[in-house]
Amino acid sequence: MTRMNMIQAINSAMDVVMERDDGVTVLGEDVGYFGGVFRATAGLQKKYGKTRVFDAPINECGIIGVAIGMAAYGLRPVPEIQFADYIYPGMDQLISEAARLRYRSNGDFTCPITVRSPFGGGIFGGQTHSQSPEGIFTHVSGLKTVIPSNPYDAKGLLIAAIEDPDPVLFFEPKRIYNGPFDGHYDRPVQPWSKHDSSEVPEGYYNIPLGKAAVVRAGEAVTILCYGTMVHVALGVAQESGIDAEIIDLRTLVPLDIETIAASVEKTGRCVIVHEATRTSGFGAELSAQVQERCFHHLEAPIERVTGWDTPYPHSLEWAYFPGPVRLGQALKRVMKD
Amino acid sequence: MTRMNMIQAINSAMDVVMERDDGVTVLGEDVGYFGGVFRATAGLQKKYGKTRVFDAPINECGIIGVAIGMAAYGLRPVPEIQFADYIYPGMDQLISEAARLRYRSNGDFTCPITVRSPFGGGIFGGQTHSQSPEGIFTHVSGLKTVIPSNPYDAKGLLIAAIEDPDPVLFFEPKRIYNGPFDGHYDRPVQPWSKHDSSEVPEGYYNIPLGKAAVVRAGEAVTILCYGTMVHVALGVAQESGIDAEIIDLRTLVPLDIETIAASVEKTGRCVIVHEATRTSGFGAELSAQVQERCFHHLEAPIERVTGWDTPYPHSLEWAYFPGPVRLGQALKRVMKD
Amino acid sequence: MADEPGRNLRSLSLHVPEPKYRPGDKVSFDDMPLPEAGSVARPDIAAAPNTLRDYPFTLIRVLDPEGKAVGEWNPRLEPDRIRAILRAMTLTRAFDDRMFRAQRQGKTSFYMKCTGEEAIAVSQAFALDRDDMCFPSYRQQGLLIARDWSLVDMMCQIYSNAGDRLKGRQLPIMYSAKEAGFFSISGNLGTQYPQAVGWAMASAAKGDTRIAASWVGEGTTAEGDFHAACTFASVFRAPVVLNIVNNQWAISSFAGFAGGENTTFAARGLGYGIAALRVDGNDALAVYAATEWAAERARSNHGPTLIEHFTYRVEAHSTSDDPSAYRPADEGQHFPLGDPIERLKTHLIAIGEWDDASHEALKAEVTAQVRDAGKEAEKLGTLSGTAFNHGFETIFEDVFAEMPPHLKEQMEQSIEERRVAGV
Amino acid sequence: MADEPGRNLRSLSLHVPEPKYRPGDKVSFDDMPLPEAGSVARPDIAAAPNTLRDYPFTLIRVLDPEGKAVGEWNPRLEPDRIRAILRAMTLTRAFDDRMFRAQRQGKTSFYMKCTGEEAIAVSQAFALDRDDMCFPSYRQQGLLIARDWSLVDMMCQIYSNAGDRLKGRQLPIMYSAKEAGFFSISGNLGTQYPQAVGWAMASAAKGDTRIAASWVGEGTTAEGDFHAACTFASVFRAPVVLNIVNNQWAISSFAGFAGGENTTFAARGLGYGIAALRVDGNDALAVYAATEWAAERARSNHGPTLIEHFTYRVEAHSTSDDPSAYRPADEGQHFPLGDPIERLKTHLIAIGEWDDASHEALKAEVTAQVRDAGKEAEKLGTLSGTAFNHGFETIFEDVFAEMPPHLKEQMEQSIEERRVAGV
Ligand SMILES: Cc1ncc(C[n+]2csc(CCOP(=O)(O)OP(=O)(O)O)c2C)c(N)n1
Ligand SMILES: Cc1ncc(C[n+]2csc(CCOP(=O)(O)OP(=O)(O)O)c2C)c(N)n1
Ligand SMILES: [Mg+2]
Ligand SMILES: [Mg+2]
Repeated sequence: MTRMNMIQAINSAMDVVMERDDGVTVLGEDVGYFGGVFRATAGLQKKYGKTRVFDAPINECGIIGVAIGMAAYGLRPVPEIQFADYIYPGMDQLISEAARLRYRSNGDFTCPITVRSPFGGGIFGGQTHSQSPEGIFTHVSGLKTVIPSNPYDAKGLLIAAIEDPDPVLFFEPKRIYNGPFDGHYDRPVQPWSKHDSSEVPEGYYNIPLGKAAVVRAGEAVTILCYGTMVHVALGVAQESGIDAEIIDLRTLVPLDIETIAASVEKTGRCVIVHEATRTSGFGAELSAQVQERCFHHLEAPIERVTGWDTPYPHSLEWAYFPGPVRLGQALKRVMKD
Repeated sequence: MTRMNMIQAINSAMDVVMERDDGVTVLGEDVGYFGGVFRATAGLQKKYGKTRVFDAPINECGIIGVAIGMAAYGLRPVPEIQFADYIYPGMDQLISEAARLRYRSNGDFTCPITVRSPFGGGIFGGQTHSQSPEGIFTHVSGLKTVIPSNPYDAKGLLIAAIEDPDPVLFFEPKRIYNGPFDGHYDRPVQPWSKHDSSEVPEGYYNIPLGKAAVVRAGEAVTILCYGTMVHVALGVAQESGIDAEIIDLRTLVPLDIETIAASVEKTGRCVIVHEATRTSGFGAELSAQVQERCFHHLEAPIERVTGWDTPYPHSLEWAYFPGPVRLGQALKRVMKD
Repeated sequence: MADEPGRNLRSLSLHVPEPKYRPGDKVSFDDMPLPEAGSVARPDIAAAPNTLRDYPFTLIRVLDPEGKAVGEWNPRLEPDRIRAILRAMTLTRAFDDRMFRAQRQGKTSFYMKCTGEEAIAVSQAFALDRDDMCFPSYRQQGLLIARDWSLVDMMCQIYSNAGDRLKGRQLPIMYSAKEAGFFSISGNLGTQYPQAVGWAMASAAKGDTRIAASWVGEGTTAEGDFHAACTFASVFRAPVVLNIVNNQWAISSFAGFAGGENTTFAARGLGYGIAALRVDGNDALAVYAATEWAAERARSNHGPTLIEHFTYRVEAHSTSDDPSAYRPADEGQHFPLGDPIERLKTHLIAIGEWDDASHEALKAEVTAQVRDAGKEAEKLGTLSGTAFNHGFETIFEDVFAEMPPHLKEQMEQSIEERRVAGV
Repeated sequence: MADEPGRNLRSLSLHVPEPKYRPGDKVSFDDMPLPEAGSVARPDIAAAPNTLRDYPFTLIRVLDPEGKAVGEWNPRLEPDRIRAILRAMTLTRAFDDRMFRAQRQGKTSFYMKCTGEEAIAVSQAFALDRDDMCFPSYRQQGLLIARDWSLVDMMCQIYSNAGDRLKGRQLPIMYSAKEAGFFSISGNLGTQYPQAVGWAMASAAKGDTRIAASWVGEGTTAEGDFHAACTFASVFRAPVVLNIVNNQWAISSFAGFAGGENTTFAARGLGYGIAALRVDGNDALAVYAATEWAAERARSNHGPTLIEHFTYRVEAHSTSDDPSAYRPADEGQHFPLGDPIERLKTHLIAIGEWDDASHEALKAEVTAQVRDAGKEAEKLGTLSGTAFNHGFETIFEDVFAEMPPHLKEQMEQSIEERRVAGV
């Protein structure tokens, strides 16, 4: 065990898998010699050589497309998209190709790629360095979507993602790379080293995809969240004294609806939190499924606490961000009913 | 008034607007001399000349990107994407550019483009000629999404879309281009000429975006649908004798939640139908909003009747398609509660 | 700024390409520049791309008008090998003809012919190694046929029938045959191009000896995937043969809408510093020679080659298309490069290795072969709108390696639905 | 197939580009081929692209080592005009310096300099007409400055302050200034390129006289948007000047990762049959001349031109970057094309139209101008993590022309939230 922040944990995950499987190949803009603009791939080129860790031309369609071809050859590519906001040029390769290959070829060809990409705001990145596009990918059959909320999970889930036989989108909440963030932007941030979940084994382990984690047990209301929002939820629960059960989804697709439904059946109330714009965000799917399964247990409407249906503004990002006030008010409303 | 099928109505809409506004410019693969693979632009190049109606290179990113530039110049481009399945290479231009231009430039530049694209299955088109990607676009702030279900609406909505000052996705349910389809694939299809909604004025009119239509009044359950599914819903209501209120959304964003909520408050039950894959489809958003607004009126869980979370299969397309059986069973379940 | 007040500027005007001939026009290709067979030199396979800058602007041809094979590009194949190529081309055409008719008879939903383009896929399959990996578009059925893939297997795919390995999931002709080194065809144009480059990069990274090849139509060169592929191929000197089949048309759009008015498609290679050849696509020996050159180049770590195959789409784009609406019906007859099968036949006759009788016998033989395969395939069913040739559970399989709970649930729902519907 | 059993094939290997120098290496550009100033002929603006195929492989230079303007490309500008260009370049550098410091002082979140590249945007702004439309990337602040755009306005945008016309919505330096013919900058690389082509096509379709210009970095040429733009520009002969600013680096990736090892970036034009020039980007007069040529060509309906500006990114990619991690700190000092401001100054002195004293005075003047503008801008606020310079309602405005109900509802919720939070 050693202390790692999210970046170190992610780096360690790639290191461990690259050591075990020489098909694992990392490519992306600036990931090679430099080690990535967030340093997630630092040291890997030096250790595994230029043909296993290399810079790519600035072409996200090519990065994904080439990774698919490598996967068809038999490798396990781990392409990085520098910011999730820049994944759109690679969308067709992801949706029409990576996601469909096993199906359309009846398993003749498969696509075990893991697309890593930092996402989310709260770093004054403006509208093209802050987006949370995960909802889009959850609509695409054939893709898995994974989002960790702490170093321990990040490493375990990334290892599982890379080892998964199918394409996985692995979105990394960049706001919490260096420390958890409870949404109080005006307070100093604690580094990960102060947190239990930064105790990370140096070697191999994995966290199976498709399993949520109950990060706080509670009786009064269920909060569904992932990534940065897990910490906002934990903070609000603590500050408000509301006995919330907080579920960190970890994997969006396939979703651990069992754990979710069990919790909502117990609490009778549900609040969903994500940073992405509201309309047709993953919160909509969660809300739909929860009411489908738990209708007769619900004592109040399910609430969604989300980013607004606007681009992510630069200077007013804290007015966009679904922080403690927004979540706190929603919890109050849900508890009132 | 004259009888038109959907294609003719769509063609007429472009004709009428091109006549009134010489900024309206049509571009896309095969739309020029040939008039489009579905003939939607037939005759327009001859009438308005090659610089207002022209074929484009096969590059959807370029088709949208060039249209955005034309719009910034002051034109009103109407790009066609030959099949909605091929819109993904143009995604970045749509999401990062068209949708954001007004906002990020504070109105300095705007983007009044209308992207027309045939979508949906039921024509044995296999997985790349059958998709319904509308849900994805409803998640993108700054885009409007419009889907007509009959010739009269198609013309009125398309005129409104082209005249709208912002980017609009106009998805055309290709299964009903020539006649409505109730999902009974084993019965002969009626042409539009047998239907009232094929009575279409030859000249100008519009149907405001953002307004749903109650296409069948009823008391027992509300069915939310759009495009081809409107006809499936009408068919099932008639066959089953269930007194369903059927709402044709017409515009997905901005959504006419008032009309929807009023209906569900009256019926207390709600079934949502779409052809797109279920997870994170627009049905999720509808379900979430309905339960947010009508929680205390709901007598049964809201049900979603959708395509499966798989690619659209070629030969088993009727097993994928959310037809009368799937909808009928869902209605039964909802009515039972 | 440069503007002087009152400067009298001319109005701009927009150029919109127009093909030379539309329905009703009299067709002539007399002014098409056609270098003579044998006139182009064959460079060393290790030649640096910057020494090859003229190649995109000529046309490599081996067969002269009398059917003799001439010049440095003559691949000097054994007669047996040439006959094998001729046979595969003839078989491909017979296959196309039968499957086209099958579609017209309602046995399937869709078909696409490669008539007039058979030399390309077939000769290339012969020039490549059997285990080189092909990333085709939808008009390279000749690859499978040249690699002796089962016609019955192909037909079952076209019929989406019980014998279809792809379980009826894919549109007809969207084959996948890993064993034949034939990648799963996509409906989205051009996506296979960067994938081929990625496969080739992986092969190189692993010190393998296999190379990759890919095909797009001239219309598809406009797609972003083409640029992605060429950029990556150039940067990483990937061992890949990138083919552009310039058959002059992309559905109703002539090659001018892909940039063909201003330069050749082979010239695209110049932009990336990639070696690029332009070949008479109806000359099976020229296609063979260019492919062999490119393959050896790639295999010797000299990097990618882009090959433009100049040809003509003789038939409709697909069974959904009617070209008489946008081009003269007789345009193809005037196209000066002739029919690739006839040309190879003439060559074999010219060198005394073939005669009309053997050719008729060959045609009869391949027709019979296709007919027999057709009968066998049809035993396993054809596509019909109401019959379901595969169990409903197959819709849910292979979305992922392991079926997740939500798909299991949906699968059960669909099986229940089938029961209720009684289908 | 071609494989003979037992054929002994060599292993493939993957080529991964590597820059010549990494931190710690001794830098020398002595072997960089640099054609002499004046050595390149200037073709007619109507010349057909296929007569221009050598231009991508040379370098148009006007200023010789002594600062004399030589050769056919000498634009023969009036001294006043050259001084105006020099002034705008110097002002651009002063602006960059101050804004960089402002970022370091915590007054904003982000900044990007164009040090060493000033000749490009500035000279080009002078060579274009004032109403020609520019679609820049993030490193063409020189366009706005050369067009006398308000520095205060630019700074307010950088500070996201009360005076920011864009209401703090955009990342610093992502200006939009329609009045200055300056398109809204996007964070997504390359997207403006096809938009510029579309704008130019619209201008041509409407019989207008205005042309468009756009800029991307050499790294960005790899994006699909670049290909889309070039394809449409070629097909429709759009009146557009497409610029590639090859400053050798794309964040930490040297130009080889965009294909620069194998050919020039100007050569990309050859692939599309587009006229393409390669210019000494640190030579303001060469940049002017090439741009003037391309603009006149476009304005005379002879279609697009691609211009590669060969230069060097002297500073970090942005305030978020530290180049010492990936390239030698002194690499820029060895770059043989010198500093564009120094070179233009030397020229003016050489022709007797400038001296060191005037230059010092100019520097002092522009520094003061920037300082004054800075003070005025700061009066309207700077960016800070906790102060909100714009009303919360501004988040919801301009998503659409008319605010739809769901945004009105969210707006009210956000205003209520602000009240509760007391910020
Ligand atoms: C991304 C995408 N856009 C559009 C289409 C529709 N489409 C199918 S084939 C075709 C024409 C392709 O022409 P070309 O590349 O020349 O190939 P050819 O058919 O001539 O062999 C088009 C536009 C598609 N399949 N995929
Ligand atoms: C679509 C997209 N992908 C990646 C990025 C991240 N990014 C920002 S600048 C940059 C490098 C661009 O280099 P170049 O085009 O050479 O321009 P320069 O910075 O040298 O002026 C990258 C990769 C982005 N902004 N957009
Ligand atoms: Mg073609
Ligand atoms: Mg650069």
